[in-house]
Amino acid sequence: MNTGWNRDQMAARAAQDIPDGSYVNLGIGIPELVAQHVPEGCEFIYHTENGMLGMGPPPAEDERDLDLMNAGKKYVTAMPGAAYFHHADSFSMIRGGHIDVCVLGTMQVAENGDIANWSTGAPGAIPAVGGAMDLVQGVKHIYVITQHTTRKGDPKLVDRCTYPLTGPGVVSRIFTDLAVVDVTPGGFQLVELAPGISFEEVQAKTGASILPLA
Amino acid sequence: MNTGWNRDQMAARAAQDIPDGSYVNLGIGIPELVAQHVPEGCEFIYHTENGMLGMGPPPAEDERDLDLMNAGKKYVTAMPGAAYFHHADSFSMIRGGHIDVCVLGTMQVAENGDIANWSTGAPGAIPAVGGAMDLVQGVKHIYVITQHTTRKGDPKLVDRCTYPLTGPGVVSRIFTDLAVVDVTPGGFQLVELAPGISFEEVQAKTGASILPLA
Amino acid sequence: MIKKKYASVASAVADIHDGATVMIGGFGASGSPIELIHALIDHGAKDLTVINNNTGNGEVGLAALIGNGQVKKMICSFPKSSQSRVFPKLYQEGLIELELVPQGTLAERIRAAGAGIPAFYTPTTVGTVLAEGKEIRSFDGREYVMEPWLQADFALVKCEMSDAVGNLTYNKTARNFNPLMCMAATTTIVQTRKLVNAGDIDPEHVITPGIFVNRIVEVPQPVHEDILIAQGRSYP
Amino acid sequence: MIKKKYASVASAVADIHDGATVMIGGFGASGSPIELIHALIDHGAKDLTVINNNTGNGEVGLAALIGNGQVKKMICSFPKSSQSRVFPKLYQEGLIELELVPQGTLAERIRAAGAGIPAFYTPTTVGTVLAEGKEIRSFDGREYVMEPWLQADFALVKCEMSDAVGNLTYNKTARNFNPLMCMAATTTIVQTRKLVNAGDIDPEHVITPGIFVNRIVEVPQPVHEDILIAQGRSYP
Repeated sequence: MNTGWNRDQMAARAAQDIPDGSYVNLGIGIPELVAQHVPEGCEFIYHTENGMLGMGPPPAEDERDLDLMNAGKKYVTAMPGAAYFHHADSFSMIRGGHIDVCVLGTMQVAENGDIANWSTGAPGAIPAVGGAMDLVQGVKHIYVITQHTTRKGDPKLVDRCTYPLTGPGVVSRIFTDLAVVDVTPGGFQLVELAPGISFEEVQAKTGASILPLA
Repeated sequence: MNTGWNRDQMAARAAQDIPDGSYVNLGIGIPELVAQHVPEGCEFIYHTENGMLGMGPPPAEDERDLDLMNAGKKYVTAMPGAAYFHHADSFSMIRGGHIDVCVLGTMQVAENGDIANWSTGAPGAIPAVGGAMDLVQGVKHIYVITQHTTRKGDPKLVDRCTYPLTGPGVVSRIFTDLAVVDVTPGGFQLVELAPGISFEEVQAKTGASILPLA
Repeated sequence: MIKKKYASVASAVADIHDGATVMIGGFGASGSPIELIHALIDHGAKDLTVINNNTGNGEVGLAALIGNGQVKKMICSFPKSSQSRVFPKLYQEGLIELELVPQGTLAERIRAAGAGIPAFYTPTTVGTVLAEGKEIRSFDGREYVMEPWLQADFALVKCEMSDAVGNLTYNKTARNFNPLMCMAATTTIVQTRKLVNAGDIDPEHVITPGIFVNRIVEVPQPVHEDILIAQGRSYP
Repeated sequence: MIKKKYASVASAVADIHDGATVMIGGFGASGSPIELIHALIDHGAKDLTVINNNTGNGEVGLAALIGNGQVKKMICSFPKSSQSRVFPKLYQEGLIELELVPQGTLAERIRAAGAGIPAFYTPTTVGTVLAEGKEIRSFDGREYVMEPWLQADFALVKCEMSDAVGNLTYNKTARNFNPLMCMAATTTIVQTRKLVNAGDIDPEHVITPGIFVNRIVEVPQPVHEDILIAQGRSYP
């Protein structure tokens, strides 16, 4: 029985919507898998906040370079045509609107495009924001990849975020295990259902109204 | 008969007051001569606004590199330990307070440290400021080298500048053909007389009161 | 695939529209993209606002573009020089506008556009006529002027070497404003003396990362403004 | 003459005073000047305000400096990680202050200090709790937050190669915040893997020009935080 998309399928579906030749920044988690599903004939150039364009796949363990990491502090490699630069230049790329697409995971995303993915706001929790607020404000297109609900079954696509925002009104498209959903001026708009998933199921698991396919 | 300092002597006198190891920016005209009078045992590193530290003397005519110029658009050379950088980095050095000494020519300098060296303000004149306003606001110590009076005999050291200012209250020391003069909270203060020059002559040729040597 | 290479300077500048704001790299003759400028003269776009440190020399390059009546307004720090005659004449006849910007503020405003910073504060021009009409604000007891970013539709840039994805290196002081302008324009058009494969430039030596470059034209033997002027040349 | 070389990490950090603000380069383990940090632990200066992207890992380097009770306040973007235990414990016990700054704003505030810009505007944090209490201003219909520069008394920096006048190069992504911090501190202290003569680094390849560097110590075989942690090491 088909029950929607798995993590790799979600990443592959998101990769399909990234234009050929794009400069792309991938968040930690499922978004990282996008790099393994680049459509044939397409080329993306990956940016990592800590100062590199042209990031390549992880090295074999015995070929690690301790000075070559990504923003998630994982060891990576450099593709032909890579470039290194310092943090202000790196965030000029982000904040100056030069990165085409950023794919992020999230805790919540709202029908008005608000995203909350940096803090639960719980008392005593240690806040840590990294580059998330820079990315959502600066990158041209913010895509989200996320399970449609939390492990407890609560909707992650909501009418308004209850967690502290990372940025307001910034998300354009959401890829979940159940569907592809756009953020439009009219709210959530269904773009595509995962195989075997009904609109009714998606709506039932979403914390806001979704406009069906026309 | 000794009648003060000539251009080279003025430059040599100024060079004596630049601490060993300083990063120095030299304006066009007499200030350029400072580079030829570095005191023995001293080393200055020259900055030119168009993107170079470690500027060396002009090349022989047949050894010119068309891509190696200074801010005055003259051909120069690079010393061992030179570095090239773009204009924003170059002016970060200036505006961020990293250059130790800037030696400038001037049209007028006032007893309160105001300097006017970019425009006569005459109607129809084409204004051109270059990096002058950046230098006077950013460099730690602004020195002026200038003839004490104009060719017509008007004082260039004045109580208040009549030409449009380059910057207010920025000059610390002035080297002329007649004397070395400091700008102090109490106004012009004589530091040294050129050989054969009397305090009375300096005062007579200055458009403001000068405090004599104690 | 990343395809930034253009076959000719003419094709690379073909969509520069009348009324466009165009940044042109270089400091005087050094780093000036003469071939791209001459292509823009051939192309004929007019009512341009041009951002450059100067206003050109002789009757080639930027001076020729101005002399051809294509420039409505210059934004620069130093519009006159010993060999600059075209701009001064038009300016004194009231036929071209001038926005005079101190050189460091010009560089920083261009970088700010590239970095997504709409405005910043600087002490440069405080207490001068160039600060008139601008917002003055005090931080820690010192006064500063607020300056806005400076964006452009196109940048014309000269570099020494480009790889296929647009990573650039420059030659000596010909670097100057070029890397900043790459960051600040919607469309950055580069003429490179040498075009190489991706991977042929050490990633540590890249000055302008390819993300800031849209179009690359190889111009293997660029002319130099000083040489043209010494030869008494004019353009077209 | 230009004399920037120091004989030891101990002598290079000897005048860091209690209460000083200290920038420390690196992004996680990458580019972290461990030997200089350990020298600062030996030196013992306390009540420090430390600026770094993170708060260290394990019980070496920055984490050890914090664990040794020398740090009053951290300014960083990401104070927790899988191997970060020292800071979280002190923070939750109320024994250390935290100023949380988005990574791009942190980088830009440091650069602003180096460039003489007391404040600038950015859209980052608009509409979030991190913008609370900050000035919001509209430019062309979009809202921005005003952010101040971030200056320091000292910067501790790690580089790959330095020449005698302090021109620096870095290795890959170990570059990160290091060049910015060189610009922003009153006194910049650098540990270099290799110290060479002036002229041995191509002027085109210099990342940090020597004007931003005050002290250089050669540390030919620097330890790496990840290796120390894998070995279960702690400091002192």
